[in-house]
Amino acid sequence: MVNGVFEWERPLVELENRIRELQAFTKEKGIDFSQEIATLERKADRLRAEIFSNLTPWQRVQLARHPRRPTTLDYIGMICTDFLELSGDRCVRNDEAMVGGVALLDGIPITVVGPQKGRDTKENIRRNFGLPHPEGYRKALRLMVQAEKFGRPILSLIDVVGAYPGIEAEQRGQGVVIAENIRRMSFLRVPVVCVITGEGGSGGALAIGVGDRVLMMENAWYSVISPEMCAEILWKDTGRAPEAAGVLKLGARDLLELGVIDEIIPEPLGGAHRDREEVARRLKEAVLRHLRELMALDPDELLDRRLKKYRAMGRLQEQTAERLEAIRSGQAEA
Amino acid sequence: MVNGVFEWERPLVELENRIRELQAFTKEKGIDFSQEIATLERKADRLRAEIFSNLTPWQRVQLARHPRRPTTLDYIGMICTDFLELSGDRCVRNDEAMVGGVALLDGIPITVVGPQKGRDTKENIRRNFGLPHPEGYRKALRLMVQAEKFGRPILSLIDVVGAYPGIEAEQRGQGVVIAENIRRMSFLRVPVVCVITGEGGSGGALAIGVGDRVLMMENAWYSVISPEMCAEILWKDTGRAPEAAGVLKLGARDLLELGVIDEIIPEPLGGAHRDREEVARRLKEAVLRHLRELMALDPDELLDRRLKKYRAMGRLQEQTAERLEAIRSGQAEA
Amino acid sequence: MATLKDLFRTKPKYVTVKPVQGEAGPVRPPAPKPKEVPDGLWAKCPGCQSILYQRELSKNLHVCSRCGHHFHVGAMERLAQILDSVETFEEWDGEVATVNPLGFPGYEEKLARTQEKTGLREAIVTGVGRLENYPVAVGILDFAFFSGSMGSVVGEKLARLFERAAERCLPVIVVSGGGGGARMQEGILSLMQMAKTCQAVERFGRSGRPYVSVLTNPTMGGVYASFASLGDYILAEPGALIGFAGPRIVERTIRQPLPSGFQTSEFALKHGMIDRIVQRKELRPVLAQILRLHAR
Amino acid sequence: MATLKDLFRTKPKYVTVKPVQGEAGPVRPPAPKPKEVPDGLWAKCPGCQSILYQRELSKNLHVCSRCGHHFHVGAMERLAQILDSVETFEEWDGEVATVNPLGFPGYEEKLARTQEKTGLREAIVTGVGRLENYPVAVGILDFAFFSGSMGSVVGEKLARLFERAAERCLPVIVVSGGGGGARMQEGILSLMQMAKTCQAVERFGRSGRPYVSVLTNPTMGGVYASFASLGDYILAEPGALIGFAGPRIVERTIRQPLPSGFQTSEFALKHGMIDRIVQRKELRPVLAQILRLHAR
Ligand SMILES: [Zn+2]
Ligand SMILES: [Zn+2]
Repeated sequence: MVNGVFEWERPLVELENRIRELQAFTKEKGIDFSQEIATLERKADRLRAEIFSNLTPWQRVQLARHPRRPTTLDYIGMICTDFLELSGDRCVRNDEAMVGGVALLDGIPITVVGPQKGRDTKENIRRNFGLPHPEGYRKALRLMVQAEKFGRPILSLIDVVGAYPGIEAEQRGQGVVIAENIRRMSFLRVPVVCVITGEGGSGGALAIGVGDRVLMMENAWYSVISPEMCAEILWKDTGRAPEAAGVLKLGARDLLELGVIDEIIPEPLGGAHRDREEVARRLKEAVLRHLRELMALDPDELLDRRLKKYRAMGRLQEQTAERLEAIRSGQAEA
Repeated sequence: MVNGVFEWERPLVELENRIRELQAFTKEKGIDFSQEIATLERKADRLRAEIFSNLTPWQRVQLARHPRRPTTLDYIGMICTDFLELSGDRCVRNDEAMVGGVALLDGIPITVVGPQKGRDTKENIRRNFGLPHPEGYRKALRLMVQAEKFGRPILSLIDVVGAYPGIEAEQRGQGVVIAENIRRMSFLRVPVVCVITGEGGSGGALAIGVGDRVLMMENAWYSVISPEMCAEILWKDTGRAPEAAGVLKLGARDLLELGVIDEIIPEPLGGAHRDREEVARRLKEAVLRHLRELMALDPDELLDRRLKKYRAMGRLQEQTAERLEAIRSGQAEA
Repeated sequence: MATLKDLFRTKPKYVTVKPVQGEAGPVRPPAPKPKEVPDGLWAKCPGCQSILYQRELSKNLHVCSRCGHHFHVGAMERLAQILDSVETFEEWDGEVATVNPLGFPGYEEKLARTQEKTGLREAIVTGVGRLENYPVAVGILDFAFFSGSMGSVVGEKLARLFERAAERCLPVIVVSGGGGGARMQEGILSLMQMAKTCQAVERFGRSGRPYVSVLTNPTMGGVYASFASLGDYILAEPGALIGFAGPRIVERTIRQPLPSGFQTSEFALKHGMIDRIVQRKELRPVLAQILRLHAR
Repeated sequence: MATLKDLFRTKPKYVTVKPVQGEAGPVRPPAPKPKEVPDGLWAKCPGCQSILYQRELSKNLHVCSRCGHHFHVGAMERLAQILDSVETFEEWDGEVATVNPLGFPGYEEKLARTQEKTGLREAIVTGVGRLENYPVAVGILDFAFFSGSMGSVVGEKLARLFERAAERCLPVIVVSGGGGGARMQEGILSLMQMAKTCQAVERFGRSGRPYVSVLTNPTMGGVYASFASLGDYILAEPGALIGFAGPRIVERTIRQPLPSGFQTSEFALKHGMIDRIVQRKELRPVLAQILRLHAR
């Protein structure tokens, strides 16, 4: 990628630049290029559809990692009002790789949490490139438990390569904190809507990703392992990550089919960064629709459905007649 | 103090040593000193009563700090069977200044926690002289919450000068952890019996000291501030700690009168270290008696009584007729 | 009908008869007199050593216009800063008076002197007022009174604040400005107020209304290790001393100089103990935002 | 009456029809064949490089008599070590078989090869047995099978273990020996087993019966970050590798060598993540003690 442009989208970007130049020229010099512009725009539309309509899994992974892709705080800013950011795990540290707080979503008080990548190098250092330590997960959980106390629904915006693999993170129990988060989040007595907005890397994503509804942006990815690490394990070659992205079935459509997510939030052709306001609008609409449905349920019903959903996840095969009988008669769960 | 002997008990200790010498002599040489021994023993009894029956508050503080006074693990070993020590706060560290685990007390499974002083220099270093960090309090709370899960009563054995006043302890929220422990402990739905066995130093003691019953060894002390620090504040002279011990009303009898403790466990004349087995027997008897009473209550009743007890603590004065009327008619709490 | 004496006999641990003060009723102090602000026209800033004109300082909410140092403010002035108007404030339990439960030498005399000097009856003022028109229960500790330390009366007034707020479904704001920790003169009974207030906070929490704890300079010891740490939202003024053990005790224990910034608000934020640092002029808007997020 | 096909249609996410193995029924492996112990009379200890006589090693519970190194043991041998007798063990859900939900290249073949080599059908054996005569539900992960990683079958068998134990009021012991983390070949479905097992543990917890998690070498990744960390009691064999991120990944991330002892059982104990380190020969007595403390 050069200047935020991938090799495979370069012809389109060059065409778009050309159109912008002509438009500027028209404005400055007053010469009418409208016909030429119209022609080029038709061509651009064709090219855009051609390039972006059949993205490979790896191309989507690249879009999910685009440096101009909206981050958690960007989305919060675009979909919420009155955001009050809250800090700290009351235990060790305030981890800036994870943000969270209370805000109004269309007038509804919600708690919102999510990992936060830096939007420039300086911020990336402060935010550890969006890779949370145990403190970050503990902060998120603290805020979610606070939401439960006040009966507030929760929105978890997920964009994380993974939990930080460092010495201190291991010392302070990265594994334990992920397990604790999953356990506690599973039993929160308020609606929880999770959205994989960008990257959904393994346990580091699931630690804030157990919800009544899990939505996913069209170009986001969500996987048990990153394509690079998968390639390393399979072929001892991280260069084959594009291939690995294919076999891992980490795209939104695959996950919908596997029953792991509930809805895909469409992105503008070419990725969320190409029209941030539009993608935020769609995100807000989808989240609100699900939240309103969930807020109508009583907490016992909510919990019951949430647990049933996860209980049914996985695929396997059994050969005993007994077990089949049990499933048919509804005696067996899921 | 020299060799575990205080100046004010020296005449007695010397007499006791003399008696032991004569007894040994009798045994070795076969010469009969029984009459001399009997005389000396009568004299020792008189002296013992004289010295130990009217201990000053400061002398009791000294006894509470006696290096041979039984520690938490000593008591657990003497009153429990099947002790399974458990470790860690699942967050930062295993603090060896605080111990805890599950054990049987007369066949009843209980959770037992308490700060642990070292019994020699090496152990003292490992156990930070019995001064817990936040991790220690978090460990104790974790074990108490586990006890609640399994419906097990809790015994908290308290012997702590205070929460450790260090840089890391402050970084990791010594104040927050004490507040959290007090809050959570107050609402545990299982019986909680606390015993101040030695020193009860301020918030560091209260953090494991909220219970349905709080018992206290005869020579233990329990105060909002150590006599030394009180003397420093009042007179800029820690040397006047003996005086401060007097004004602070930190002894068992004072605390019983103030309604802060429920029972005094008598110690053998001269302090718990003079007859460890006997003092353990008395401790066990008292704890069991209270636990059995509390185990008969249902959790709501238990909690209600516990909260009422603490709600009434403190002394003050109001002059409105209204308030007095409210108290009389039982409208006001406590 | 029971006589006064009978009443006291049934509640011996709670009410005693020896009054410290002769006259009851809420006391409205004429003006706060924090230690840092000497009487007179001028004040010296401990942050930057500037000499500041008192009237300007007061207009600027007692924040140094040069370096941003936050001076102590008294309970009544704090109320004026955060409430819509002090006139809407209705004081609670102003008649609760302090006794000397341990017979601690000199306590009565020091109490009387402090009451005389500050115009306050105790280290806390509690009551109900309005903030951006939201009704809210408020408790303000005053550093000028026994360093804002917690004895039986402070604990009791806080407990009643939370109880009454729960009954009336009000949010609670407590400004620990500044909690000097325990009231040594009340010994173990002061320690027990930590338990009492923590329990009051938790019971209040079941009402579903929020509790905002505001930490100002200094919030230490038993105040920090109880109700002040248990806010649903914990805000702190910049540069406040916040911690459990006093810095001198820590220094003496570790036998080395303390790192710079130790136990400040910024330290507490970095280590995850508070939610936000809020400049004094932002305190009222942030409190209003929290109330708005919890509006019913 | 519904046909088989109809049944599957109503539960499409759960059961698929493509079998990986032809024949069902519990499989009892003849003997464990952990990687570290090559076939033959002798084994080399990775701890002290000694050459050890296999029969002696086996008698010593596969612990090196020279340096105390704990070798891997297979699921069935582990059962034999901790239960009163393997004869009392009744296997549960042995018929649950693995499929290839993502169509991951080579998964079926690798599964078949592994099953052939180990005599196991999957990486976990679950069931009920007796320990000091206490009935107890037991799950044992086997490192020899896909490094003991968690796919749909492991997650499902664990969930059923906890469910059935709750129904029958049994304590649960799970030996994560050794959890290689996620089953990459099942992709996101492997990740979802973390949620499924954590939820199963929590629901089981409401039965009031204890869950003992025993960590053996290695317990990493998704196994460590789910059910293995949620034991009421967490024991670990000495010297086991315990952590979330693999040591090589940590090393690559921080770009410096790892401190010695990083991510060992001793490291986990020091940092408060486990309750006790238990020598293999002490495992059975300690488990018995826990069961005794929870006897009804
Ligand atoms: Zn200044
Ligand atoms: Zn060896």
